[in-house]
Amino acid sequence: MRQKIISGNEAVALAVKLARVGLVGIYPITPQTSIIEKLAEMKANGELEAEIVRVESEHAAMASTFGAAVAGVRAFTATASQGLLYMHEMTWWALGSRVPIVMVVASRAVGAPWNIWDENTDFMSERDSGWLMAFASNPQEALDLTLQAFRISEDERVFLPMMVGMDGFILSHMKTNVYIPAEEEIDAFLPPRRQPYILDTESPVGMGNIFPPIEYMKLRQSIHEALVRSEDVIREVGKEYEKINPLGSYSTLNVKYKLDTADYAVVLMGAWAGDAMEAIDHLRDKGINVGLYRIRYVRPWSEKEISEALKDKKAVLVIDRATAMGRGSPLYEEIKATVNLDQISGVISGLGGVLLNKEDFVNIISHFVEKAKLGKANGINWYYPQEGGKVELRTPKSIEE
Amino acid sequence: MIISLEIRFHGRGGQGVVTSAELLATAAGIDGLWASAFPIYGAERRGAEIEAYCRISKSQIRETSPISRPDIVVILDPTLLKISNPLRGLKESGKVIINSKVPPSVDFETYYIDATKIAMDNNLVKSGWPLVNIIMLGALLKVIGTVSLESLKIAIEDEFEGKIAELNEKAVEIAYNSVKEVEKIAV
Amino acid sequence: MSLGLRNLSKSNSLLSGTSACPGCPENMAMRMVGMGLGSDVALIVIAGCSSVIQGMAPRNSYNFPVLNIAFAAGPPAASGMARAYRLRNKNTTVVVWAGDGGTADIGFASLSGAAERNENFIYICVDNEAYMNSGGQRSGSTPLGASTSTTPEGKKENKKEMIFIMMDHNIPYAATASIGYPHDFVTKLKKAKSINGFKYLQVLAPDPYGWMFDPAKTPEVGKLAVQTCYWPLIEYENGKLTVNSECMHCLDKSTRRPLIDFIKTQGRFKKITEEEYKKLEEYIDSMWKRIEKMMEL
Amino acid sequence: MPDKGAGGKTGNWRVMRPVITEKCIKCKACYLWCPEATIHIEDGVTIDYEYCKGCGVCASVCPIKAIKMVSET
Repeated sequence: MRQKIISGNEAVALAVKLARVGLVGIYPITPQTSIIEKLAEMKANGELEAEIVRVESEHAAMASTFGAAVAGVRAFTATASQGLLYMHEMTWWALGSRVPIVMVVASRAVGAPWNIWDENTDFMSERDSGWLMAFASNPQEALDLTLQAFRISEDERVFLPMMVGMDGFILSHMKTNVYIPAEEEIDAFLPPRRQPYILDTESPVGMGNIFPPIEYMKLRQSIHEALVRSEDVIREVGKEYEKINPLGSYSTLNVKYKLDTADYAVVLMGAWAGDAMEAIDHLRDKGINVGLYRIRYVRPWSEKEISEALKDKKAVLVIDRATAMGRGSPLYEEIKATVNLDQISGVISGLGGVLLNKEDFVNIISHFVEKAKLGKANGINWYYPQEGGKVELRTPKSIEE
Repeated sequence: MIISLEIRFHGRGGQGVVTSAELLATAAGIDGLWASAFPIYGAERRGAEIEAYCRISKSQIRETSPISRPDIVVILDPTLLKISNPLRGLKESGKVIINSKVPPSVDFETYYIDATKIAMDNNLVKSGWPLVNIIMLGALLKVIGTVSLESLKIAIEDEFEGKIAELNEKAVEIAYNSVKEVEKIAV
Repeated sequence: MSLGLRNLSKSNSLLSGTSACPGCPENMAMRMVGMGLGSDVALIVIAGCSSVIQGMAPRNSYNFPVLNIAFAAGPPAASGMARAYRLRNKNTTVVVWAGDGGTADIGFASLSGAAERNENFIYICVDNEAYMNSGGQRSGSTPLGASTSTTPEGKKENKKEMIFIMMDHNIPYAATASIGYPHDFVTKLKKAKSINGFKYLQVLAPDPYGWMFDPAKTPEVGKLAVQTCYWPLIEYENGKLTVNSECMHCLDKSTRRPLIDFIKTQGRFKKITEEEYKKLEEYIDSMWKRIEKMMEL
Repeated sequence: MPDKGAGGKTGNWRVMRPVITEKCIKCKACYLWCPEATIHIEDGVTIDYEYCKGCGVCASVCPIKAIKMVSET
């Protein structure tokens, strides 16, 4: 392993190269674009052997990736925001076909109005599609999860496509230390591609023609079951990957920080986990007994891990960088459905590029703990970083002392 | 406190502010340190005010938010002092490194270097603008002392090709050796 | 009397007992695909009658590997598939099998994209001039004056001429065919197979139910379309346009068989007004003038 | 997998049955256009009534009218 200062997007591109992907379907959309630019550059330099299809839309990006995958080739694509929404029909199509595919989503707000900044609603909108969905919290994890995704997706106990998300700009464009596995390590880790069937003239299967109702329903059930079953595969693959990156902890789906000794738990996903950890250290020093539970796998949703981790907490605070309109926010809803506690409250923030720092998390968490002590930590709040602030990108210029 | 050094870069779109922060991080990485660099993204336009951040630490960096309490502020364009407040949030013990012909009067420990002149003297001009971004890193390195000039040169060679790399390496060394501290005038 | 069956591949691309309506022109065309391309073919079927004609999984009436896919996804999926086969050193001919709605309307962008990239596959538009699978709604390929379930009063606009649009993509090969002329279609398929890059074929598939005529007459209507110059049989190869001998009489207005001989066979034109009929004639005349001009290039 | 009868025993759809008479000159036009691939030419010209839907295309394309459509009832 060698260490380099690279961005999240470069890290993903390197993972794709290390995975010896055969075909990449590419279509630009900010903030994902530098992934595909990097891959195109590698191809031009002769560093990458993969076919690159420069398609005319995200719908086509997924379709071309899917076409290659069905025909027996390891395939990858990446997108974000409107692109993921435009691709939505094909993400479902690929899922129903049980074909291993890996996609990276550099999460971004959804229009209208236009907003190019970070938000996880695009990613979360695919929750019911049946894809495996992991969300990274730093560029290293984006690389590690992308590599693991190929292995998990191609495991015969799974055979489902997998997407890896990361916060747009915040991770996609942040340059930081990333340990890059050696080719031999990944070649040993990632066996040649396996898939449930290969569509070619040697085995003239028909894929996707009409299923009778009962058969269709059985297929749907089998997908659900494979998705649930994938939990064990993820842990198994994660454990093995820890040999490649000893600094990463992948033997569980989700990640605890000072949680087991905590009375109060904060649940969230993505890049701001780092800032929240800083806040938790600060609050712990002040005697507030709080810990963090970071959701890394949105699908499969590990009922077992999550309820075990949170069951004896006095109260749980779920912070979402996404909305589930009319119901609040996705992680909040999911946690409420998983954990049987009297006090679960939610905070929605960070939408459309609203940035929170350590102080914001100190504010949010201490407010939550105060409420919880009164037995009133319930319901959803929308948090704006400034007192009385509006939904505007908080540029540093407006940070007051 | 895990973060050991937080540096904020101020400049104008087109001056290479983001590249400065990234090259510093790359150099720190070569020295075996942890580092992270990122800008605030938006509708960047040539000439418009822009800032970028770099954190350097001996241990893993967890924060991903913009730097609001920097240890060091690097200002690529002295006129920004008049039109905005690049010094906001700077720690009391913080330092300012500024591209300026003359010693500016700032209430912080301040270092100045005429990066514009160094750029012109060394033929580092692009689209009519002197390329001061890398040069400022030479001055910064001298002031912070935690990242080596050698590593910065490697980072420059990695980022640029041929002549531009050569010119920048030379200019960085000049800046490293000629940055000056502003003498505090007792009030 | 010889129909020259010797030159046709014996490959049975269609297996009896399909879910197609009796007299289906798409089935005729699919059989001709086998006769022209042989058996080393992978088929991508986009949403349309053909998604149903195959019958129920796990069985399939198409004697090829078949990938069924959503409307706009055909050409990009074929791009990925063709490249995957190349990576795997396979010579399999990839064919996209699409209707006119999937071609001229919802799949237009992806078709154009794949043509512009000159992806190596054959795109076949089986043109029955409406969304027949969903019950005969108007598409961009429906001709002026034709009644459909969404234009009960008759369509007021001319047909979108996909063949010209595809020629404008400067692809190596584009051609039209009609199920009324199997040998011509088979010959064009064979040629398409031998060419590297993007190939576009548009085959007229008169639909007895949507067009409202006796299903036994499907081939006959396919012939009449050509004889009355409604449907040109043309071929575009390396920038050169040629007209089939069956259609040479169409270049001269005075030698064309009256359009009415084609129109009157179909119930869909029952409401066509005299003015609309004239407009349709004028449109066909302008199409042939355009073809004549392009032949000179 | 490719299989006959994926759409069912479509011979049951038939109302009119095509019958090849002795006038047949084996030109195979019916084979060429049969939309259901139910006309076989390996051993004379025969019709697979298990799947023939009775559309009448064969009778219609026969140049010498050697195929008759007769009622199934």
